[in-house]
Amino acid sequence: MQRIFGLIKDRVGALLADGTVDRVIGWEKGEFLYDHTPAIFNAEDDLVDLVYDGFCASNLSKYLIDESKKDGKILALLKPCDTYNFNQLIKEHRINRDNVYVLGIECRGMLDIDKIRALGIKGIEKVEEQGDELYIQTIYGDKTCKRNEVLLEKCINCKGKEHVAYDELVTSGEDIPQVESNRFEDVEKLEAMTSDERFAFWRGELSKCIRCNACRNVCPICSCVECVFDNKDSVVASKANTDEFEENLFHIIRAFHVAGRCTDCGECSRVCPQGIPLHLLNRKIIKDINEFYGEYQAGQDTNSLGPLTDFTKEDVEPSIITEKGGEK
Amino acid sequence: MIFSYYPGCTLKTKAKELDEYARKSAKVLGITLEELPDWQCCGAVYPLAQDEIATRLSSVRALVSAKDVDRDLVTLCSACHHVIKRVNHDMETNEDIRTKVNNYLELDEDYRGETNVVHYLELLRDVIGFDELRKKVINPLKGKKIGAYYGCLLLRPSKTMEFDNPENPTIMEDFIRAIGGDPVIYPYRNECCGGYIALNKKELTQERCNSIVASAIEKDADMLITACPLCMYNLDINSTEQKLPVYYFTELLAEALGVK
Amino acid sequence: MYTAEREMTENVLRISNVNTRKCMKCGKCSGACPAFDKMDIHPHQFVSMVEKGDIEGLMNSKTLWSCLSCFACVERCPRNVEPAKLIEAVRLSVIRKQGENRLKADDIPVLLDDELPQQAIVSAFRKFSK
Amino acid sequence: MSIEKTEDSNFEPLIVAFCCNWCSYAGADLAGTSRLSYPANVKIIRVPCSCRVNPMFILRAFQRGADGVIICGCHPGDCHYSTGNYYARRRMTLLFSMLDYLGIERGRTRVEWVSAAEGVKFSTVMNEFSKTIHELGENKKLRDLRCKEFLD
Amino acid sequence: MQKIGVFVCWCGSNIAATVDVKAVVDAVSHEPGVVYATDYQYMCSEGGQSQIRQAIKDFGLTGIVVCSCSPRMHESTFRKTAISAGLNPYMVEIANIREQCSWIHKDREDATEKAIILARTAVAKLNLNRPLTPGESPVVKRALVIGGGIAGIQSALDIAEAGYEVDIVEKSPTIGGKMAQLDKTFPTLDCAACILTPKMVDAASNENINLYTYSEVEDVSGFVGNFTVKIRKKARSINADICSGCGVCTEKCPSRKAKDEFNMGLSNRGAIYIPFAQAIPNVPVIDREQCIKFKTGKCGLCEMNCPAGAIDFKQQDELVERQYGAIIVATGFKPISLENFDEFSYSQCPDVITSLELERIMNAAGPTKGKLLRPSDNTPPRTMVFVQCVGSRDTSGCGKTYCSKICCMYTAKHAMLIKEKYPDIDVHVFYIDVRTPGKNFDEFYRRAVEEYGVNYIKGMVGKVAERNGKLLVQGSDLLADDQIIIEADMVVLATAIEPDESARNLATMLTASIDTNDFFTEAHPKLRPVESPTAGVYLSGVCQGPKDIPETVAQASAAAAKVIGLLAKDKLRSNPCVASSNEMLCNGCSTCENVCPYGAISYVSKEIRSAGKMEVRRVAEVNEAICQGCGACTVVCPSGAMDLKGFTNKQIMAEVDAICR
Repeated sequence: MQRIFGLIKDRVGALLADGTVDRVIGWEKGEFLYDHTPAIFNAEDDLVDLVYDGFCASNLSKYLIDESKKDGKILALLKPCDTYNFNQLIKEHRINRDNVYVLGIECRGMLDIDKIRALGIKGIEKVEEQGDELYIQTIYGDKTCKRNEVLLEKCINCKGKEHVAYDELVTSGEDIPQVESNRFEDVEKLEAMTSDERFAFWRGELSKCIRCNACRNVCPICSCVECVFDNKDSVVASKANTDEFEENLFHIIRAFHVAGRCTDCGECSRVCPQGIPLHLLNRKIIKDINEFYGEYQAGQDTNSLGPLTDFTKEDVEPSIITEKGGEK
Repeated sequence: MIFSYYPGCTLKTKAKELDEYARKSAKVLGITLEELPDWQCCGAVYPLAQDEIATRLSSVRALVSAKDVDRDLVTLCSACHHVIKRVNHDMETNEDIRTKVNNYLELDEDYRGETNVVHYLELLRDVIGFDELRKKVINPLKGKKIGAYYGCLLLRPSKTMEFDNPENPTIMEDFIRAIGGDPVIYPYRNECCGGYIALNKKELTQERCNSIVASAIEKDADMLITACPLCMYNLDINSTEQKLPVYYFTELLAEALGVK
Repeated sequence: MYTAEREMTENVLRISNVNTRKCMKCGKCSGACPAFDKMDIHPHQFVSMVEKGDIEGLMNSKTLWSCLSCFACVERCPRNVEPAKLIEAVRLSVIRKQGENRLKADDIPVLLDDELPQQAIVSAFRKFSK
Repeated sequence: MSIEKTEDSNFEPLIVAFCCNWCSYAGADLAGTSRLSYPANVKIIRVPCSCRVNPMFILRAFQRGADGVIICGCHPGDCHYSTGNYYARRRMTLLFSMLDYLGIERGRTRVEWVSAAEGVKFSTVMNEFSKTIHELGENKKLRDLRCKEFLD
Repeated sequence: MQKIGVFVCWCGSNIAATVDVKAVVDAVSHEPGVVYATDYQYMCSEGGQSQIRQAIKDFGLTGIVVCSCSPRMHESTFRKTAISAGLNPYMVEIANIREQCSWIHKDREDATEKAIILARTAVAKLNLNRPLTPGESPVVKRALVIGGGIAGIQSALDIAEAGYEVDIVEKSPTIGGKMAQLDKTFPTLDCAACILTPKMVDAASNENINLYTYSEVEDVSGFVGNFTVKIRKKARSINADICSGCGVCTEKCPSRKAKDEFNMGLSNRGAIYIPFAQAIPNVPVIDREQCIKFKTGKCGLCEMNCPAGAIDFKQQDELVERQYGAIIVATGFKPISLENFDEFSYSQCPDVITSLELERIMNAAGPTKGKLLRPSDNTPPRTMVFVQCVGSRDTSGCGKTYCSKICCMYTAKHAMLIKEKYPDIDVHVFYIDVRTPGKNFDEFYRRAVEEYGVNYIKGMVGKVAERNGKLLVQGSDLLADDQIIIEADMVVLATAIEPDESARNLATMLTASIDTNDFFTEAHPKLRPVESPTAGVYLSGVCQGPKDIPETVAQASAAAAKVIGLLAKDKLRSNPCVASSNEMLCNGCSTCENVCPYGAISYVSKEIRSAGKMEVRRVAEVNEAICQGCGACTVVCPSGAMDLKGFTNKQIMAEVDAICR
């Protein structure tokens, strides 16, 4: 990851210097080595805090909604999966394209600190990356592991290394191995269960929700001017769990609000403090859309009609669900 | 193209030529008719009563053995085609009959009417195609004016038999043209010859056959063809006034293909 | 009150699975029947007599033994009434009784001739005896 | 620990039916004028078009105690607003699939296209649906997905 | 808090028989917001309505709930009552406790409990109603009539008579429709052409009526008062303005193989032809499939011989787009195909014909110049057999389940006309029931039997078989309990009729509802028989159901009266239950714009004060004149900014809560 970071840093510096952009949004070192936070750097001088390594998973396109409204041009460092959200927000007129200069940066897949710890590696001080190897300096001595063993869920199911929106690309030229994965594997596992088992699974998961709204706040698509859950005179009550209707079904209603628009970027599950696999809800809708209405990847372009705002005369009837054969 | 074949009892005895010519012609047309290993008599008449199970079993056994080798079941005699196809329809649509038959037969897998029942003529029309058949004809029956005699069991009831337009069929006329003959269309070709009534009311059969033959002759047919041994017998023996030679359609087919 | 007549009618309707009320009395079945002249009770009357429950009259009629089962009435009936099934149901009500078989084994030899296909004998037996 | 289905026969299912004003509501009226009966536990809410039915209404109905929800609309192609029922058809397919995915019994939700001339069909559908819901028993699962009452 | 009055109607015994009306009144009076509740035998009567008006005044009601029959019946009545009492008409909600409660539940306790829930639901919704004022939309003062038969012509004449402009679109080269093919008409036996052609000429000469013949409607958009219709004027290959209708070209045309549709295929016509002598417009048309010039590029005889030089092979279809305030559907009918009825040997014997073919044979301008001859050998028939109900009253799937209504009368007419002109012909008619209801109709049929000796046989034909040039008609004679065989020279089949094949696709274009037999469905058989449920679309003639010419003309004038009533208005009150967007919540994401079937949503950037500062935002705006209130946009809008007045999210949620309480 070192080489690409250098290339990026130079490019950012150059673009800032020659005035094409007047500020850049990237990541700055966080409190620990694994929680780099999105940050805006205004001038070339304070790029020292800019960082790009295996822990820059957060999706910067959401910030561009507000940033692109300000005057002046902002440089955005977007990984391939972030560019799908960028396109979707362009389609929904939420980002002012002219005020954003997109720098498509190469990504080898981001790391999951919990998985590293799960390998028994504790007291981490420093993480060095050499190709597919991770050299981790801990207070108990040096450890190594393979990058692919500790990838984030969303990177295991990476949607491919091409950027679907960019003004300029920065790549290191090295070929990046693609992890073999079946994106809908977990969804299929759930579908194979009986309905009581599925109910027990979701009951277990959703009852862990503490309504911190992290999933909604991180989701680039779930960025209404005023969210229906915050709006006191909407049909669903306010943010706190005042009435059990909204508390129970918050996740299902949210899944439906983003249905056909969610690019499956996996951020909701990544940030959930309770570790609820929320992406399995959205991914189920995506799987159904692909199955019933043909392959559709939200954010692939900026003009196609989303599946829920489109139809064909020969669409399948809803009874296909109710008659799906005996109690699977 | 391999098909399971259900000859039926009469084609082993009195109607041997119907079967023999069918097999010879099939070989030339590249069709393999694989006779079912152990078939039984279909009962010759379809049991109209809904509560009769025993009289349906032999047909279901034939259908199941075709299903086991995953092949369509070809029939030749009109009566066998009628009975087996209607029993198959029951097994597909009538839950009560299906359950009782499956309970009785205790098959390892319930039979639900999966096998396709195909008459030999439908084989010529839909599988081989009459144009293809015309190409294989080596001595066409030039100048022969042939009246097609359908009888009742192949065409009716059309909602189940789905053989052809019950009142204005064309399959046999197309067949005749394909083998080089001139089809003669006469109005009584889809009227009943009397069938089994020959045994207890002979004069009724004679009356039926006479009007059929008279109508064919009036349209100046030289001969009639049929697919049913009982129609053959009645038209031959029980037409007491005018007379017309009656052949099995497979005989003419074999002649046209030069394998007679 | 539930008489024997009522029970026989129920039986005929159950065996035939025919709904006689669908008949609009147009008479097309009788118009199309090739064995009309040999019948004392004609197909359209057959349907209305079953509807009225007069099964006794039907069981003694010659119609049972003249019907060719050629399905002309079934095919051409505009209301899906299927008269042939009613005739067979009443015939079965007769021959299913003890000793009521219309065609016995020893009637056959005199009827034989060397051309007669056994299809004729099997279908006659299936129709006229149980 | 699976939820055993109580088969108490005096259980009266509560069914909410969303009917589109132009076709199925008129079909329901025709069932009425033809005096065709169906269970009284079916309550109809009139909406301008089947595309007006928001998943939130359906989830709210289940959560408030409905045992079955049925959405009726015009036959595809006959919609008074020409495309409304096409959108409803897609949305409901995905919603039913999601509910099934969450472990809710498949038979609890249904879409039925009923035209203004199909009074008989309307009453048959309602009778059938009410029988299915009666067999499925009371809807406990969606009443409280967070299952406060189950955890104790 | 609302002050709501609830009025529970007995509807005579229709509701009161199975719903305990008093219990409903009592239960609903405790609902929040209800200050007055009462019941009355006939709420929709003058007495009932005055009770409502009085209650509004006495209690200062802000809204009323009427528990009565379906809103589709009397919603407008009770809204008018509210207006007359000074209450906003959209503060009225109806609980349907008749069609959807008392009429379908036998058990009194169940019905009452359900009525209470339905009443409670209506009150819950009304609590959240807000007064709405209907918008106004302009009315284009022009009507469109689709179909140029007697129905279309009569409607157009009546509308033109009232001074409004009318366009008739007819897909065949001439107006006149099926009636033009008839010889005589019942019950007066006057000649069809004598009563039709004057109306055709009036239609052609009336300056308010524009004829679009050989044209088809291709697309309809918009709504009542403002329809936009695309009409395709198919290329005639003749310049109609300079053609004098001399007909020289039709004589010179060498291609004679085409079957003459007007004569039901009983004779041939040239590739260039005028359908019949009195055709309006009297301009020929070139059938491009038959014309040798179009097929091989050679010939062009018509062009050479045309004195006016009107032939124009290069002519292309023309697409015309026009606005209309109202549309009348008058697409008419056609006989069904008889391929499923070959027991009558229709497709095997030329002497077995349909009644419409007989009309052409007996018509003086027909293929046999009015002489009754057998199509097979042109010899006069000695014996004729008519067969009724061919394809009608058929539930076997081959034909139509309904009775086509007009066959008994026209068969009696044919029988009488034949016996009148050729007394020695034996005429037999096989019938199931002779249906000749109404004024002078049965007398007309009895004249055929008693005065002209037509032999009516109660029975049905089983088979028609041709032998030695004769037709053996085998049928049953139920009264004689006999099977008879008649040796006939001609057999005439009274064939069932079905709507024109353009009906189904036209219904989709108009979003008008249509039943399984492809007849247009009327809004209400008794209350609104000539209107489609789709506002602005009216039904005239057989497109709505089988009927004879007298009824068709009556319905045509009725439809015209409705259209005149609509066009007389300058402004139409448009439905106020339309979508509205809350700009504070709108993300400007265009999702609603993508689903709106009418394109009623557009986007503007607006200065909006949010969180203390002004910012320019892209927000949705609904054009209330175009929006029809379907609500598709409200559901795709994640933030709930888009809502539907009259059916808001909160109202529907309140109804759900009221039902599930």
